[in-house]
Amino acid sequence: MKISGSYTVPAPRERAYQLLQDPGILAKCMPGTDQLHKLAEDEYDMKMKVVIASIGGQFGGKVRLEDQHPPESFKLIVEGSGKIGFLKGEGLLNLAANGDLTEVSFDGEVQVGGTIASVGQRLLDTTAKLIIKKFFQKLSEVANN
Amino acid sequence: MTQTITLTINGKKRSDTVEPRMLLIHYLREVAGLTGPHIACETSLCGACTVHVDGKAIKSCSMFAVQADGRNVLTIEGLAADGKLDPMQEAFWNEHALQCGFCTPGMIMTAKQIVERNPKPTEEEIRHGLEGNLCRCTGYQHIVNAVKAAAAKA
Amino acid sequence: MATTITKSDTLVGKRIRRREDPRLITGTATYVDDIQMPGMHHAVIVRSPHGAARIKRINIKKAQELPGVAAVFIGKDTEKVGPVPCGASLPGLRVPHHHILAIDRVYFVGHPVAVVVATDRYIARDAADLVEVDWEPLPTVTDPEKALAPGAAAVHPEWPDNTAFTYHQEGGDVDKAFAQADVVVKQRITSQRLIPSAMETRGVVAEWHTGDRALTLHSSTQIPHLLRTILAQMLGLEENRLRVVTPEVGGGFGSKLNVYAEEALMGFVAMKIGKPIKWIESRRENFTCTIQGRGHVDYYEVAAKRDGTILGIKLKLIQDLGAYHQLLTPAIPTLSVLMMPGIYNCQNIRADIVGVFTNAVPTDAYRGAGRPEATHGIERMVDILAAELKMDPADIRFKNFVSNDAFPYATATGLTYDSGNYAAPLVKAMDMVSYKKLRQEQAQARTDGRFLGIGISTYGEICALGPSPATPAGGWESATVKIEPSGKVTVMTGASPHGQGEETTFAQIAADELGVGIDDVLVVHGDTAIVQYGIGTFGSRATAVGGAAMYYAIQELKEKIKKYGAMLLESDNVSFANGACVDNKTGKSVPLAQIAAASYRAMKLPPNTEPGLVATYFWEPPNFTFPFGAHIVVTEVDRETGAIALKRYVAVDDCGKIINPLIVDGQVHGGVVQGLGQALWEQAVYDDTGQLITGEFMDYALPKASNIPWLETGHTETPSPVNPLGVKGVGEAGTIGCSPAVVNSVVDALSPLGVRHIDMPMTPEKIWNLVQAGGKA
Amino acid sequence: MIAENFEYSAPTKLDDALRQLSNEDTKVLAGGMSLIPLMKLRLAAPGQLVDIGRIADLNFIHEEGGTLRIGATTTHYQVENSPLVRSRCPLLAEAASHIGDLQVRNMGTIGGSIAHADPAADYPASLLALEARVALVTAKSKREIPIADFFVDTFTTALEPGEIVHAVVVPVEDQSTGTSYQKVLQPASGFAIVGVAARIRKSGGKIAMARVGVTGLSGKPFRATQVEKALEGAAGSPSEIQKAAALVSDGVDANSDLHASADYRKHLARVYTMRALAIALSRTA
Repeated sequence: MKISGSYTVPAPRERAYQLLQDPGILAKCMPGTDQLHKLAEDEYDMKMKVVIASIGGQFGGKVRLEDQHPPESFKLIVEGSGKIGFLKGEGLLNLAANGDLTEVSFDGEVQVGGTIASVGQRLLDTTAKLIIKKFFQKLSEVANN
Repeated sequence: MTQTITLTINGKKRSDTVEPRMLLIHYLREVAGLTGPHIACETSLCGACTVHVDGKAIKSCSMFAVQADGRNVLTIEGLAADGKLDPMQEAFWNEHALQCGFCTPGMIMTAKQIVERNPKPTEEEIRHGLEGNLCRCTGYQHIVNAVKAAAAKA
Repeated sequence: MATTITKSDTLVGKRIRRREDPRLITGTATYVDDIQMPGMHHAVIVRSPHGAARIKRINIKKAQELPGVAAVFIGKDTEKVGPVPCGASLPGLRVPHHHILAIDRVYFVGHPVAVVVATDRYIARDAADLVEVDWEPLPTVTDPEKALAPGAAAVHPEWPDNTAFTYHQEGGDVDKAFAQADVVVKQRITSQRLIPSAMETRGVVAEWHTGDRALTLHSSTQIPHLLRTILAQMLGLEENRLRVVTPEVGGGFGSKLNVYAEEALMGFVAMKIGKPIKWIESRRENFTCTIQGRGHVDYYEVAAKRDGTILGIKLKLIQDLGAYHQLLTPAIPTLSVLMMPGIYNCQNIRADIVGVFTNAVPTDAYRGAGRPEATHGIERMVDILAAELKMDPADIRFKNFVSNDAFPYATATGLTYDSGNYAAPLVKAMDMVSYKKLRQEQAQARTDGRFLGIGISTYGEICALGPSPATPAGGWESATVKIEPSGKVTVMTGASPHGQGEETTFAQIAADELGVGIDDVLVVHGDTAIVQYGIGTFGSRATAVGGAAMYYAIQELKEKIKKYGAMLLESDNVSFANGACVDNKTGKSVPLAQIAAASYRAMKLPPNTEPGLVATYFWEPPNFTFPFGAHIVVTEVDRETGAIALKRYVAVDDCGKIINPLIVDGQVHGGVVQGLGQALWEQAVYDDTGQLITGEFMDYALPKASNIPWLETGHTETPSPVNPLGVKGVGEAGTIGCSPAVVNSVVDALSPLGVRHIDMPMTPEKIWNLVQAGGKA
Repeated sequence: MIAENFEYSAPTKLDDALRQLSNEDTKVLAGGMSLIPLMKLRLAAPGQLVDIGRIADLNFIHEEGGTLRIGATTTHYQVENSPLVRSRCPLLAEAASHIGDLQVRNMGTIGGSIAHADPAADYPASLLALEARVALVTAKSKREIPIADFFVDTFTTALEPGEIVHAVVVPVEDQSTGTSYQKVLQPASGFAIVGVAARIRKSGGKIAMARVGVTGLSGKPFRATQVEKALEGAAGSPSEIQKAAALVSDGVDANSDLHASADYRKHLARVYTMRALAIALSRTA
């Protein structure tokens, strides 16, 4: 499934970029994630509990940052698996300065497998959008603080 | 994590201790020994498990047995009284409304509810009423005929 | 409405309500999941969530430790069992070794890797979640055409071209035909992958009798005897110590015409744990792990004269096989090739099949098995040709039908069509829809800007599978007919049914032949300990082959009955009719029950005659049978939304002699609706990584009562000369005739836009896009 | 198809139920038509279920001060067939008749449906068009909010922890109002690909009031206010309706799935808005 979109983050580009590279901040913004443990340079161990209304599942996996071109772009890779299936998301994030704000646009692909893939088709698109929206909402909160 | 439930099934009262997660369909089939209602999907779409609870046709795969505590359950096994078939069963037989028979118990229970609520259903009303019951064999036409025939007899 | 029978009536040809129904409508029939045994354990299978992956490690410790878990087995434990067999043989066929549990690598989503055995199914399900598999995902390919492209991921590393086989067949002089043609039409036509979706999923109960070293295995299968022969080999058991029982079967449609890994696996588990074991397939497993149907990409070329005479047909057929061969996987597309000329007199054909491995569950026989694809292809091509030549689609068909005086008719593909009157059903169907008037209505609708379509398909199919040399495992069928000492008749057939109503139709035939009441006949099937042997129910063969075997067994019995009758009547001139032997001179008679009693009591025996009245007959059919028919569908497309309304559906089928019209109508209705499913809604959609994204009834749309039209059926009856009953078979006809009629109808509706072909399923969005693009999408 | 284990209680008093909702791992079970299938697939695994199905005080339909108050556990079947709903608020009865199937309508409840907030559920379109309100209750407090504020996002509502839907409150319909719910059915699941509820009142030959609720099109149901505005004051000619309906998808981030792309959904929304409006208009007095 292809996903793309853009959000405005209330921080200048350099800061927005820094925030997005910070595992502590990423953990805060990724719904259901408490912390990221460093495995290697730009690679973190992740535990995520996704809960959207009644639907919930725990995923364990990795978060990786690649192809960094500060402060313009980088690649974010999230891989997780759990009882209800697995997911792999890979996206290129582009940051464009807009005065004191930053326009973060992303373009990527999400792949899911297991139960969520075979029974959740109708809801994947809306759910993915919701998770991304929550991520950026949280990021904005963090940026404002 | 078990609870005791008491319910009346096909006129007979019984009590059992079950896990809350036990589905009514599993309870009926495996505890009460009533294997007429069937399991054919897991997303509440096929209706093969349809039984009546307090007079309402429901999918027993989408109800926990504990939810049926204290209630009246009617399954396909409870329809024929004293060896005499229910008019809906008779109509399904006469009209060749079944082939492999797997969806049939649920189909008959839904069909009964359709006619209970609407004694003279049109073809369209019958088809709308059967939306929650899948049949892969018959193409539904003989089922529609059977519901009409049973309604005409009532 | 069923008919009430009085004893003097002939039963064959009557609308008799089914004798299997009382147990089914009262909920007292026994399907596999209804079986309970003392000490029975339950199995849940752990499966791959990946389309392809290496298994780096499996940790079963946590699962083993859950209270109630009796055992957990992985691939290494079952290494010696199997492999899952491919029964089809083709020159140069590549056959991957198909372990019952994957050992180090998986090839499709749903590939089994471990089995958890526990005292109840809830615990087994919980324990399955505790099996930890460390996967290394590998590249995948799910589209058969992409799989053939250079650089595609290799499904099996040993065969990087993903090609399991190629197959070529040619008849007549195709190059000459194309050289002489006034017109050549070409089209790529697909038949999408489908989920058979029997309402009862698969299920197995296996019980190991330790003292006897014998296994009883209950399975929801179409082929109990073949299953037994093959499973015995897979499990290393002596065949006579394996009993396969087929209880009530909740639909098959080809998906239970197979030998599955899980059947052997449950046999293995039962032998290991020494307790009865039950495995019931979940619906999601049924979607991802039971065989699927179709999966064709066909490239057609048809050469014709300007007057519409078809001269030659070329077909390049790409068959999506999936990751393995199941029992008949590679044979299915060869059936398409056999039927590629349809019922048209075309003696020049060329076909090339490429069988392609993909990271998906195998395809295999699904209602029609190869013939719906062939019929869809030729019937679409004939319509495309008619449009090209501006001919009426009915006229072009009449022009090309094999003529009535040409039977038996040898086709360019090596078959001999038994009998036919191909114009008759089309004439009847056109009459039923008032074809001429309908075309006028269409012309008016078009001037009003409405998209009204009329679609015809005239099909022929190959049934009564079939002569043994032409089938993978024997094409005969057997029956034992036993007249009990009381005169009651027991028929044991090897063609074990699953909804077709043979307990009724066979009883009708037997009762007529023996002159007894239908209630005096009991038809028994589905237990290898009771029924001598058999091939099974598939390919619309049960009545035409199994019924014929029973017929011949009865003829043998009749001879013996007459000998006993002659002895009892002390006459040398007796005949047997209406359930009694009659002395043709004196008119004295002795009823069957008395004859039967005498034969078992055996106080006195006729010369050279043994006691008892039992006959077994193994019948080898000399040929297939070839039913045919015509379907006409009227549709209207909603210009605004692309939604298709089915306004009329007329099906006229000729399945030879009709034993029970009620049952034949039921078969046609069910078949047609499965065809509608393919034409309009159903499609197994895989993403590139091998995930089946239509993996439940939430996303895979089976036809419902509310979205199908009233079906108008009619029949013509052209008896088959192949068997003594004159029957041909009707189980698959509806499906075969349906899909091209519906597509032809919608293409006809949109033809003012220049639309020439639409691939299935014809979803509203697809149609809307076509309308938006003015037919050019 | 076996759920993970959980603890279960079925209080008969609302207060008892509310007291049991303190834990975040606790879910309310109403009809179960959304929750139980998810639990069977293990996509949901609450530790505790509080079944509110036995609380008699939650199952009611009554008229009060120009509104109909419909209790949370009132089933779709009850709503569809209630003479009161059919006469006072026919749109809601019409919407209920489209939900799921006969068996689902027998079990599924209005409170459960809206609390689940499935973006393709049928009720929300009508409830938005009706400008319904939702009565919410906790062990300590009560509040009533507009339905538009209740639906926050995909599967997300304004329900606070410990809070449940007590009732849905819909205005009694003026007899001159015409309403209609039109739905494109997803052929497998029966959910709405797009569903449009229209509500129109005319006065002096002009459209005095138009309300349009849309479900299935985007991540949450919404009121198509731009369509409503375009209609108010219009005579209701086919071309006016077409023009107004064309606005329904403007600026909408439409859902896209296997069954309908975003573009097609937007198109269907326009066509079905037109159809719902035309039927509603034909039903005005």
